[in-house]
Amino acid sequence: MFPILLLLLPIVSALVLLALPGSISKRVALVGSILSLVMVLYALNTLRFDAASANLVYNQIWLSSLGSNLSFSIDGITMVLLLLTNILMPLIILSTFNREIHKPKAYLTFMLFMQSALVGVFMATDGLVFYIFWELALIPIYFICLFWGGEGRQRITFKFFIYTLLGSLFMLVALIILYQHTTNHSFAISDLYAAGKSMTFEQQAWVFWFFFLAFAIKMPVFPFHTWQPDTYTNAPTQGTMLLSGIMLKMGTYGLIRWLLPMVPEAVSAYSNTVIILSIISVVYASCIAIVQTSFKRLIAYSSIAHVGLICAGIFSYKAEGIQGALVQMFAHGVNVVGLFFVCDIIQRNAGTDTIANLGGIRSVNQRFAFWFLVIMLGSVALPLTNSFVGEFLLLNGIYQYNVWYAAIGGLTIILGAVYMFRSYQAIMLGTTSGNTLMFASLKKSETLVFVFIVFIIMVCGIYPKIILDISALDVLKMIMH
Amino acid sequence: MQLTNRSKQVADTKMTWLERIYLPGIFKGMMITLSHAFKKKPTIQYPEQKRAIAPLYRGQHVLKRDDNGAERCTACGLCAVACPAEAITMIAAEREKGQEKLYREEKYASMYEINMLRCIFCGLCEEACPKEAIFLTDRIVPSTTKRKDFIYGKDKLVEKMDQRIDVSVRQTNNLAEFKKNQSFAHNKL
Amino acid sequence: MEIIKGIPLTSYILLCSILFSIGAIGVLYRRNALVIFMCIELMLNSSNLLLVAFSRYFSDTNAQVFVFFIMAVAAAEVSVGLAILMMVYRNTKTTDIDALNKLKF
Amino acid sequence: MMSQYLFYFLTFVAIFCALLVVFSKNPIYSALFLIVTFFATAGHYFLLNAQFLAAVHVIVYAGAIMVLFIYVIMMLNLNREVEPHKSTAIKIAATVCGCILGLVLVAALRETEMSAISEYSNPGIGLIERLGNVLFGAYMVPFEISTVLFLSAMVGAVFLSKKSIH
Amino acid sequence: MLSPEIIYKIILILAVFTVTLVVAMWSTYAERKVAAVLQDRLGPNRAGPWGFFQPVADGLKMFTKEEFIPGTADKQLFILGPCLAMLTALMTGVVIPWGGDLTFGGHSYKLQITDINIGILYLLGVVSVGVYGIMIGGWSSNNKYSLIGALRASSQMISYEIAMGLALISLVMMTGTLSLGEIVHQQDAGWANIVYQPLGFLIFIICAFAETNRAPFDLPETESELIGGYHTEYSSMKLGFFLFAEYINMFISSAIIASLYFGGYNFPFQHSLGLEGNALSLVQTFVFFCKVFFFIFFYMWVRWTIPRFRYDQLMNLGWKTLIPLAILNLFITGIVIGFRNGFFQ
Amino acid sequence: MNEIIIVAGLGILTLLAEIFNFKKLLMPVIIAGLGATLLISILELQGSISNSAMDANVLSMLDFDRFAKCFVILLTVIALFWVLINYNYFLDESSRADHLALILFAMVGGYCMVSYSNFVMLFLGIEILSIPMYVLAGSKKNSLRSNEAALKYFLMGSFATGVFLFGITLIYGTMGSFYVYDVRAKTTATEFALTPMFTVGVVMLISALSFKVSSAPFHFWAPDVYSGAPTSVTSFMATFVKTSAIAAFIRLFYTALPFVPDNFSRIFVVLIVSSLFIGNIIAVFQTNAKRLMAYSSISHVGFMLIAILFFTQATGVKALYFYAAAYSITTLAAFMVIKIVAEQSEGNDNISAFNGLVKRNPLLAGTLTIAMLSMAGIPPLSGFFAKYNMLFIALSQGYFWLVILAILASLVGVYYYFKIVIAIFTGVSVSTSSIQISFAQKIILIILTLLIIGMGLNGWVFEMI
Repeated sequence: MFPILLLLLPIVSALVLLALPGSISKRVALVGSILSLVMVLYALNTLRFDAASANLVYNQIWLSSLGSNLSFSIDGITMVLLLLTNILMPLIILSTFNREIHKPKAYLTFMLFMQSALVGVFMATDGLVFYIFWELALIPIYFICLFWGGEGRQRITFKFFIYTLLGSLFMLVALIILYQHTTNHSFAISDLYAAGKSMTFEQQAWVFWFFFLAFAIKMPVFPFHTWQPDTYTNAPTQGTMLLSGIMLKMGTYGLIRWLLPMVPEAVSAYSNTVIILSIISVVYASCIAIVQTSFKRLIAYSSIAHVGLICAGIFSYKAEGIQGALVQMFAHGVNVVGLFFVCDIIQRNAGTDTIANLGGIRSVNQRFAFWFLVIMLGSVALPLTNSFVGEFLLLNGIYQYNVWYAAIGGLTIILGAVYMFRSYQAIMLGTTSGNTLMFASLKKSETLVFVFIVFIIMVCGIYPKIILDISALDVLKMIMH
Repeated sequence: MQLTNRSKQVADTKMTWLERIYLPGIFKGMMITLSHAFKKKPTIQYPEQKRAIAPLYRGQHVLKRDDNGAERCTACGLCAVACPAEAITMIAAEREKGQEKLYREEKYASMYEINMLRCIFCGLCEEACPKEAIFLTDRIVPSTTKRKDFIYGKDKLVEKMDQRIDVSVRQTNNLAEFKKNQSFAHNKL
Repeated sequence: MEIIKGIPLTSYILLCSILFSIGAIGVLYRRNALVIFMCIELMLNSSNLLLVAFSRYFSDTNAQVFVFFIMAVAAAEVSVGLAILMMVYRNTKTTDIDALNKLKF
Repeated sequence: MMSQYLFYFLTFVAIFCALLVVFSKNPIYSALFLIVTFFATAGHYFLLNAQFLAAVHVIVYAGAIMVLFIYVIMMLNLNREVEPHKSTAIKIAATVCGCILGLVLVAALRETEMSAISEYSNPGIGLIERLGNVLFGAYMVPFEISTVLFLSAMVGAVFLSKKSIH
Repeated sequence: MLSPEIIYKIILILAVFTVTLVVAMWSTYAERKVAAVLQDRLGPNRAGPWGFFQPVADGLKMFTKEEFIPGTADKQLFILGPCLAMLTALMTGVVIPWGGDLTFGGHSYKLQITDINIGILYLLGVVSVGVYGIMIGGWSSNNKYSLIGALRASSQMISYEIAMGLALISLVMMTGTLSLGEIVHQQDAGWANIVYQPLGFLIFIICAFAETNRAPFDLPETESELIGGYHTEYSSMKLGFFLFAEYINMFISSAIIASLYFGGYNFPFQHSLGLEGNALSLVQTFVFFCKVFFFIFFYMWVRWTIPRFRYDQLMNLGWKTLIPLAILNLFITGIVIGFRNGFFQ
Repeated sequence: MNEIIIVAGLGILTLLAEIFNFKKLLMPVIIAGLGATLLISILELQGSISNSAMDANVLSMLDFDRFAKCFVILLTVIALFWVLINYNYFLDESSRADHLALILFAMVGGYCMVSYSNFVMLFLGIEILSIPMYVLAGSKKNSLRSNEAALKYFLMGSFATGVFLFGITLIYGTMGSFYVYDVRAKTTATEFALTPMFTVGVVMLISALSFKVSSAPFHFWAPDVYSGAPTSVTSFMATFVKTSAIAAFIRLFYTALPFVPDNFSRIFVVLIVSSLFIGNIIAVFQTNAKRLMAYSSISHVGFMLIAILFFTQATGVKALYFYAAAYSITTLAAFMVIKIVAEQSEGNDNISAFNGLVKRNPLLAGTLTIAMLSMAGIPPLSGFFAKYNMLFIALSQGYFWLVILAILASLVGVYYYFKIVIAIFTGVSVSTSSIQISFAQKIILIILTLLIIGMGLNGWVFEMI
């Protein structure tokens, strides 16, 4: 019931939006996304009190010849991501208010389609359906980047597309291999789990690496990250938000749902490698972030660092690690959207995001400086912000796996603080430059976005249990399994 | 204006089916040709049979002698001038003493040639001749295989005394009268 | 004619193989579209001959009927092929296939 | 005995003329040698007791196909000069390729043992009665369908030769 | 080694060869004579009585004339052309039954060189090859008139071969055999095939005219348009070969027409004459030649009656009239045979 | 058999239309006839009506089994769409009756090729299909490119026919029969051993048929012919002809030589891999849309040939059928757009002609984009499922590295498909005038788009065969 509603609601609102005149399309999209959010909250309520409710599962016979059914279900882990998606969507749509956007109808339609696809990815419990939604999510964002992106967008978006498609094709191979080992020729996730376990180590290894390639590219993890900074920089703000806030989580979610339980032997054999890669990506991205001159690029690299840590935490295969990963996914989603929104405002008002050319915004627009500060603090995992909980749990998980990894991974907090504070300092403090002199005051809708983001940052930081509780049970179940 | 009724009025009507398949027409045509097979053949077997020729038939030339056997031609060249095909050439010479028997006038043609391949037998030479020396006869120029054989010199043209050629048909009074009234270029001099 | 007793089938197979190869060489060697086409006919002909030989040695009529069809098809192909050639010649005034280079990538 | 000599003679003629087809400079010589090759093949058909096919072969190939060829050659007035000089490298390459093909074929088929040769039981298979029965019996469908082939070839040839109206 | 059979065959071949040549030779005489007669003339009458040795004189003239090959001609093919024309012309006579059986010393000999079971196909094959002589001759002369003549000849022959073949197929359907001997033999008992196949005969004879390049289908060699068509450049013996081949073709096609449609050597009431054996055969052969000579005469008769076609008319006649008619004839024949065999009951 | 009779009859009717001058009625009649053919073949498939005249003589030549019936339906659908798409083409063309008749006759060939049970019919089918195609490739008589396409296609096609015949001859020489089930019985018998003659024959057959399906390394003709021929004809070649050829190819192994794919798998693998790579990599450098489609079709053939490795199980045939259907519909849609666009820009069919198409006509742009995405194999479009099935087959046969290569190749493919997509959306068009299309064209475009999207999401095409 819920799954199909969540899938269809954005599409319905997109169709409504297409039918109505362009002047009110932003509002229609906002209403649609809020409706989805309400739906998710309702589903969350259901999950809380009746986890076995039939409403959380949807199963429809589909391609019986291929052994694939349209099956979706919502459990705790999924719920976290659904929540993230549906909370962020209204914010992202809200961030388009007061913006001149070329062909807003098409823009918003693509975003709503994107939302539907993302929700599908998080809910799918059928291999083929998962794959299809996984790819489907790529199309709208590709077009968003292609139409509304910056200079040289053809090449950059194409690189992004090819990268992700390469990964996902390998994932398809992995899925097919798994499928062929199922006893009853089915793509149902439970059957795939069973099949994965029944395979020899070598086969598992192939499947592992194929899956990992897809997820690693999506997240991205070093050395598959080269598409990311360019794309983030080049995409329109909302596109970047979608990419970094939600789409990136497809990779990490995939690790939790589709990789770890699927091929346990291979996971235990290769988790060390993966964690090392993740740690490298943490340190590497942080270091590069420090030397960035563009603020947007800086955020992009910081995102790599954060995701690296999440990945490492997941592969520690500890409840803490995975829980931490989930919380951090949520937190990072919110924070990074906030940061990109900040970046967008700076870019719009100052006409540049080169750190060196900015400065002294605080003296022009104090409110903005405040919102930025809070979000930045959340991003550097200050206690009482959402990230703190996540990073703490992640490091805890990694620590249980290997002390040294945790120690090196912990550097991210310091390095993150370095580049974040430095950039804050350079942008907001100091003397105003020609670019920042005329910094406009925030619009109502912008303030609204900041209020929400900061609210979430604070709530989750102070009372993380609301997130942790959603997934705790399912994570434990997974670990125990 | 229709003078005879031999011409057939052609009607450009659409052909009937029978006409369009042509077979009856072909059959009719075949019958016509076949019927000709049984008609009398108008062929004349030439060397044996000869066709009656017109009285004024213009054949091979002759250079006449007078009754004394002297050549009438005085090599005035009028025939050569008159000849539209330029078939006649001659060389004149003075009559020597003692040649009075041979040549009627003081001047005579020491060489006189007619190229029979060029000659069109129009008879203008005959008309032009003031001395009544050249005549066309009813003889036929025989065929040979060499070109030079067609260039008739005096040996062939001048009549032999023992075989005089009768040109009386050409010397009718009418003709004489006609010639007399002709205004020749030399008469005017 | 008692050919079947004097000549082994292999001889025919070899003869046809050679004829076929000569045809193939011609197709590769020549540039004149007409001659290439003739060499293709030679190739068809070699398989015809081989089929007839097989038919004789197997006492099977089917192969001969097949040859009949091949001939029919060859005739049809020739008519179309020569029409194409004439059309090309009308436009290019040559039958040299190297002259046809409008389509290159 | 006689037929063996005939076989070798015809084989020699066929191969020799086939080579000349390829290597004659003038297309019309190629065509004429091809005709001779066809006649040699027809001779082989006679040796193999396929009289009907032999006659049809002469009528179709020599009588129709090659006439068309020569007709076209004449119409296009293709003389020796028309064929441009081709680089020897390509020629050698083509010859080598073809020879390799021939070698492979010969090598592969040289050892062929016909295990299932039925007895020389049916001398009449090449007769027109037999062929007719088979053609209008078992091969009725292809016979009918080949009319479509002819129709399309006819329409196609006419279509291509027609002057386009513009 | 040489069995009487083979000796007989050799003799027969030589005889047929000689007869063919002789007939062809005197056909040239006949042509002139017939032309003359139809045009109210006398025709040749100098060489021998009624000019009977005119062909000999002509032949001598041909032999003694200057041998000339144009400088731009393709030498080999220039020579090959007339040879091929002559060769194919002479090849046809092999399958024609010239008369009934002869009996010598208990052996029965057929007056037919070979009665192959695909006689008609053989005829078609040879006829279809016959065009090469003209094509090669015309092309190798390197003269545009010759080339046009050759092109005309080939397209004309190809076009009319189809109708001819279709007309023959009707006949073959009716008789059920491809052997000429058999076809002629069948006409012994019943009517001549012309009675059953009038349309087929008409088509066949028209096509035969076209195939032999005789008037009114003599477009390949029209004097007034193409000087001499494919043989413009030819002289002396090679020209003689071309002309000779044409007359041989005429003779052979007359023989074929006579055999296929007019009962061959059979004649009405032949068995009521009281003749037997060799005598009958000889009479039959005589009758056959009479028929043949009639058709040769017919050829000439037509030539001097009907004017030449225009080229488009020729093609229209071939493709738009004769072929559909031949197919119609085929169709009718098929239906009639079907009725006779009870297919429709 | 009914279908063959109807379509051949329609062809003759078309010729008669030229003579008796009822050209106006022609197109509706043809469309109705093809519709009737489709209906009949569907009814036959369901068993509602029996196939006419199926006596032993017919069955030994044409066997309308389920495979054949399904492919006949597919071919008819393709032809129907093709005729609808090119409706205008036939109204403008002066010799449209000839074109239509040739197309219809070619269809007869296609039907023979999917239903043969005797090598004679395979041979005749190929020729009946090829000869009209040779002609149609050259149907722009004054265009040098079209001429060249026709001549190349013809020469190489006849060469392939020669090879094909020699192959059949050699197979006949070892098997003693042209009847495919006889051959099958002999080749599957226990005492059967591969003789050199048979091997050579099979290799020749495979090469010739590879030529007909334009799989590398026998693909040389395809790009030239595709780009030289008129666009309508190219679309027919890329869909109908290709489908028939590939069906004939697999039917050969399905019926006559089932053991060949196992024993000759290396050959097929070479064909597949080279098609995938040559097709995709050369396509990257193309600037002409039709040429690009030609190379893309080569790569798709590479994918389709994968089915041959695994045809013994029903999945192989199913996958091929689905691939052929998806590919054909997608290609038809793509060519329809290419044709309309090229007509609007003075016959320019380079990729640059598509610059900014989205502004000139969003429907065309959308259809072409969907088609390109489908060809690139993006889910959930039908092209994805088609490729998915093929990869699935290859994996189940253990051709692991083949799958990897296929994936790499199709990634390269994504590049050039997206080149067009990028041109459509971000290119700066030379002409800003919008492209007008008729209502009927809109309907067809929408139907095709829906088919491309919907075919994969619904299993019935896959399950049909």
